[in-house]
Amino acid sequence: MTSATLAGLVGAALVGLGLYGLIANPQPLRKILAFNLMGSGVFLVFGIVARKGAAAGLQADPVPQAMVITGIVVAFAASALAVALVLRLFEAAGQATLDPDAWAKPPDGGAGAE
Amino acid sequence: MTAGVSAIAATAGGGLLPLAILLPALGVLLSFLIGGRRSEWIALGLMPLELVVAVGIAYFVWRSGQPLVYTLAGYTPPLGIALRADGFSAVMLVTAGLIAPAAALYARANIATPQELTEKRAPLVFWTLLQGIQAALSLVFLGGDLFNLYVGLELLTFAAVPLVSLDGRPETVAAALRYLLFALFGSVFYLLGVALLYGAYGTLDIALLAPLIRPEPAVWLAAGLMTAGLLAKTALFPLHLWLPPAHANAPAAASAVLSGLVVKGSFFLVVRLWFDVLVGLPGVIPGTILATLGSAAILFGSVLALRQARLKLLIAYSTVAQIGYLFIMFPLGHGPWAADAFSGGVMQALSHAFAKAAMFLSAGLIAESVGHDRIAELGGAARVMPVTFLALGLGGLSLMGLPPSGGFAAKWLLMKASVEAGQWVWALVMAAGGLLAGGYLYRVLAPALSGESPQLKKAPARGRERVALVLALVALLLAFAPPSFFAFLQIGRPAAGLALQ
Amino acid sequence: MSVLQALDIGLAFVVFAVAAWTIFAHGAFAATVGYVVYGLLLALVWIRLFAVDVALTEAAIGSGVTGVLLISAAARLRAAERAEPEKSLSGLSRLLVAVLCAVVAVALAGVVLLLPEQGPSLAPQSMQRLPETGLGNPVTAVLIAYRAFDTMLEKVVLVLAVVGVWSLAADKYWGGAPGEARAERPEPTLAFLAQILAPLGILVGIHVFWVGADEPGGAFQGGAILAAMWIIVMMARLTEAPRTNAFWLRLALVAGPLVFLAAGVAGAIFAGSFFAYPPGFAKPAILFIEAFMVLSIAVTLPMLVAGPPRREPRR
Amino acid sequence: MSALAQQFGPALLVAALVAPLIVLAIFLMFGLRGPARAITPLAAAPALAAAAFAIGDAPLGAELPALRMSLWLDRPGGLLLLAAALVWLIVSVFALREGQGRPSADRFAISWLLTMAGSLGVFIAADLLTFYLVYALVSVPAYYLVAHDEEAASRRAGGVYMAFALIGEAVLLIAFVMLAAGEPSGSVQIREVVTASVASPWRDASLALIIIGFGMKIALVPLHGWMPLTYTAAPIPAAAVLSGAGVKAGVIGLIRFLPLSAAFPGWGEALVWVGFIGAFYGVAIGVTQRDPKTMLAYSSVSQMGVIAVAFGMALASADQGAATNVAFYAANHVLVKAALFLSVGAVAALDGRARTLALIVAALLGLSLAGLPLTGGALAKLAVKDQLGDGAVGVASQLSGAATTALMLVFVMRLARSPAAGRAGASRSRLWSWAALAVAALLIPWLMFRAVGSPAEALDPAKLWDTVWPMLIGAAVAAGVWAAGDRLPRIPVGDIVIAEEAAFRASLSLGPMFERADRALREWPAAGLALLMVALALAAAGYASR
Repeated sequence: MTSATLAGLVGAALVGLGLYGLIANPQPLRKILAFNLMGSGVFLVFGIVARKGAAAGLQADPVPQAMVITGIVVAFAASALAVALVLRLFEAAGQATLDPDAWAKPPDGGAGAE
Repeated sequence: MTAGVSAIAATAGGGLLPLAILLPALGVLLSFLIGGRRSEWIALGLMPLELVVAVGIAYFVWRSGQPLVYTLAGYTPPLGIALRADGFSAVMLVTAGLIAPAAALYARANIATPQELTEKRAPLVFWTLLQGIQAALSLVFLGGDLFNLYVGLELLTFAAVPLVSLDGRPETVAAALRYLLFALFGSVFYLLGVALLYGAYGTLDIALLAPLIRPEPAVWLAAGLMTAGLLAKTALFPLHLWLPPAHANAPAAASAVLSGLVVKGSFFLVVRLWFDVLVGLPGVIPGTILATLGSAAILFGSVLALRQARLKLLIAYSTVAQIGYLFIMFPLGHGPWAADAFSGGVMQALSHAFAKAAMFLSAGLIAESVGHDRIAELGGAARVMPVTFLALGLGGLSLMGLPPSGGFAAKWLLMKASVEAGQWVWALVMAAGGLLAGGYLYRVLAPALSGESPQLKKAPARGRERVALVLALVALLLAFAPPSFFAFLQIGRPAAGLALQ
Repeated sequence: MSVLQALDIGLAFVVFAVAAWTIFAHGAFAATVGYVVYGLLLALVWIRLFAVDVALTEAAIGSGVTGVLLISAAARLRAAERAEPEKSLSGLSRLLVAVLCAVVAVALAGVVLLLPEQGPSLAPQSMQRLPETGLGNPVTAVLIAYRAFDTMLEKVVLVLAVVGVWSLAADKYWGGAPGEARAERPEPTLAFLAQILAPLGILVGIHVFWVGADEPGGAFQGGAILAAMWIIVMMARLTEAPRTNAFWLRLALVAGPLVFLAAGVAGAIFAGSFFAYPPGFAKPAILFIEAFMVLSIAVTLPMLVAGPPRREPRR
Repeated sequence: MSALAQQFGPALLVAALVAPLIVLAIFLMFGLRGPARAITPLAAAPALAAAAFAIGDAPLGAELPALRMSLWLDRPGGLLLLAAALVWLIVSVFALREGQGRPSADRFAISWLLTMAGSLGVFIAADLLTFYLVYALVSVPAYYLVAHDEEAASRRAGGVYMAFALIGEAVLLIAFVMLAAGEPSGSVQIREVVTASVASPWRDASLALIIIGFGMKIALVPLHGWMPLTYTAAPIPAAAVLSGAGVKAGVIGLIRFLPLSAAFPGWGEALVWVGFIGAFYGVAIGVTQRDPKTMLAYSSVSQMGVIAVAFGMALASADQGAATNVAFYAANHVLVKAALFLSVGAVAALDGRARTLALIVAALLGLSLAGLPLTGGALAKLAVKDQLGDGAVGVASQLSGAATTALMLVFVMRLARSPAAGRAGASRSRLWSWAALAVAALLIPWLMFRAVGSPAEALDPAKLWDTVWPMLIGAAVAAGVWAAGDRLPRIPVGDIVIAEEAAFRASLSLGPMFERADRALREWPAAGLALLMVALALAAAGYASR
């Protein structure tokens, strides 16, 4: 078993773990964590794809590597926005939950929408 | 490979393609950099240019009868990135180029920087992100590389989410968070599919990928993951959890863009995926799954719309239903009826974009003028703001699929294709959907036409009413699209789809 | 089994275990700490995949900056965690979720194993066109030349993220600075660390960026290291975050994408294609663009970590 | 004449369709409401002229390729259009003037003009899409004609009307789609798709949907519940145009869409049965009603039953000539029924000798429906005689004449007893319109009959007896009913519509169920699971369909 194949298996397992966390963990922050985990699993899949594309004197195909770098930055930006939303929610409402029932408020029409 | 070569070489007018993306991107950067009132001016100044570019792209596509192609940086795919515009891209670009300025004109009145401030939060965010949405949509409509499209999708999500929570109330923040998290969930799925396709074929360029695709496990897993990810962003039932609160709570101008355009972005990519990338595969069973979800969306969304107490939520649930119609085209992609089905799907995307934008803008005017949007207390309101309700009603006409409207044309084509393909069950669902749409509109319009009129806090501004009305009229005018328009939509469709059966 | 293979298997096992910890740990804070460790281990995996550029990025951004972001959020949310016992799933639905996730993971593993050992690759083409760019590192060439369009747009994504984070400020704080005010007496240990680490880090960051043209490294990694230094300094409360209406800040945030975009348009004029570089001028042009990208990344990441404005702007 | 028709025909057809819309455009221009109201009657004039050409001469046709519309007017269409345009013209003289200044009057006028455009348009639409458009136009805006006075009863009637109209639209849409799909060349011309439908795989399905869809419009029992409710609630001018002209959209629909080029004995027979049930059911319920307007509505139910019988016979025997005959029968009904509704208003407004005169006119009109010799009704009976024949169907139809006689006599007696509202209830122009329409209803059929046969036939004494004996029976029945007085059962207006409304309300309880399901599906874990399942299902489906 090559290290690339092993990494691919780890990637698949990470995707599974992240998925589970994203679906089953109730707190939004844990979901963000799980999203990052799942994302890194996906990046690992890119990684083994790159490794299997070793050619022309390179140990790995540079194109998927560049995509992973772009992906990591995007994932960070997403986490930052999500964390800001969670914190803002916590500040404004004293709770940070995705439970829709928690927000069942009397309708007011959004007329005050800025 | 010869087809691939012609799809890679740059074509006349191709230079417009990057411009369609770069102009609004430049607008984002400048609006944010300079800030204040000028962010609005930059947006309003660039929008006509962007529309000209979109129309120019449509013109070149029409003149050549071929997709427009542009190779970026001089590196041909698979190493580099190509942009492509076919008939469908071109009409979607023009649609976005019309609806975004309409929303902008409408928003000028209530999302403006007051004189006494140099800069205010909501206006800066709105004007910057509105241009972000335009850039993202252009990229989604033109992108020819699956990873480049991923960047486009993320751009779209990042621009759309903060608009939901623009007014800062906790429930809007919660709605935005749900939207973001679910959309990210979808993004990861999409990206995973991209990784698998690259691993299998070593390219992500759509035109190069299509002839390589073979029915093998990697492809099917990638197709399932990418489609599901895109559906999450499109809010196709039962993945609609985020849409009603997000679209109902955003400011009206943002709702119009979110409901009219943003969900169409990811839908567009589902079409790209199944009609351009996976075109050589037997797609009837997956297509049937998509259409089944679409049918469920039509019935479920419409019934839920009937039950809403607030106008904006009603309209949001009607979006859930209308998204369903978009997916009826998928099992009808192979056979002599494929062209009709495709045209019907596109027509639905267009007419819903205009009609829904008109309806959200009208609903915003109603909420502002009456002070709330509780349907039960809107009795007689049509008497004091007739133009607003006219726009709402005409938009509704298109949703119901009554002629003359783009919605009718869409339904007609889709129903005809369904019947011809022997899949008449979709036709029944669509007819029922029209009926239910009639029901929820009746619930709003019938009381509004009669009874004591409410006291208005302020009369709706003429100009803003007209914006909504013009959008609704465009949705109606689509009914008169000539046959050459439908031929235009077929530009760039691989003929393979017709041959396969 | 060679030693290296044994190490690989051990590493895989540890990575998986730590990942599971971040998902199943009881407290959010513990989980986020686990995530930072996980990120560092993952960087090792990337090195084993011969993707050093990715390893650097993963360590700096995936583990480092993201870790700071999540840990500080977890710390602030501790109160919430105690206050409300979240609705959690019943055992049966947990099982269902677990089974389906396992199905996805197994299907994915199967497909990954089925991929050909010698897969399709763009490595030859990347190397073939590398001389035109004047660069030695093909990954940098992909980022800045072959797929420059992706990279430029991804910078716009970062700007949108900043706008999105700032949009969550209260109206009265708009234009003000995020985060805490500069302390009279900075946090002693952190301040000590910052004073030692920061100058060093800045040098390392610039070095990583500079060598990135030919060796592993580049604008992302260098910028991220610089960003990390600024974050540490801010966390030590040696400086405070800048006001969000400061023109220099906005300029620094958009400089990278703006210069990149301008260069792209210039390419259309001078090199015949958007984002193309004129032959012979490629390397200086690329370094010029990258310099602004480093600046923007170094400023953007800390601002994203700092969150929305929380103080009134000075008049 | 022919050359003239060739030259001006197309323009005339287009003018017939757009004239009401032009008036509407003028009306919507601020400040021109008064003039627009004044010229509304003229909006029906082009249609009238076109109809005259088409009856007296060759069919007219027009193509509007830019709008992808095609128009066509043949003799059956012409007969119906003539009658409908006449009714719209005469009733419009007063309908829009009354109630000016009330806030609802403007919206009433808009609905009026839209309905008028649709009502005149259905007779000249030649392709499926145009037909569907004008059919929607004659159905949907009329909601406001029914509901505009905002009484609870009108709102209820408007709601029921709308429900039937929209369901009918949906049914017809599916039928039209099937017809279009069955035409191999892709044409949407009605004549072509109907001809092709005989050989199409969706032949029976589309035929069934056509009969149901248009059956709802003409209130074919058991699809009739909305009609009594609507006409009772609607103001008199609205009831007059809807019962006269509006309903005939269904008749022209059947004329255009029933494939009479081939024999469908099964479908024909079924239609005959349904028609007869309607013809007698309408009368049976009608005589128990107290409100003269309701009775007129039930009379329409009954008359449309007779028309369905004629269609059924034609469908069973592939009788292509039936279209003109049925159209004549229906055209007579247009004029008479509209005049009868105006009579209800006139009788209420008049007193003394004038009231007596009005009652006599109402009686004449009513008996015309039963086929009273020398009236248009006698000609109408004559026109469809070929279809009904002399056998059992013929006898049954004569008996339906008896039933109509009874219903109309009871109607006149109820009308005579109805309270007088005084002259305030009707403007002078309303009375003039009534008089003009009554005269037209009695005379115009004689002019139109030449399109069908020789008027001399109607004066044949032998045939006179055929119509007179059922009327005598009918008179006897009427006397019996009148004697029964209050012992008649009180049947609610719209009879089975009560059950239908109850069923509708019961279906509303499904709503909360959907809401609960929605709430459950929108829980995060549920949605996440759904996302996983969709991904796996799509992948598996692709894998399975290798």
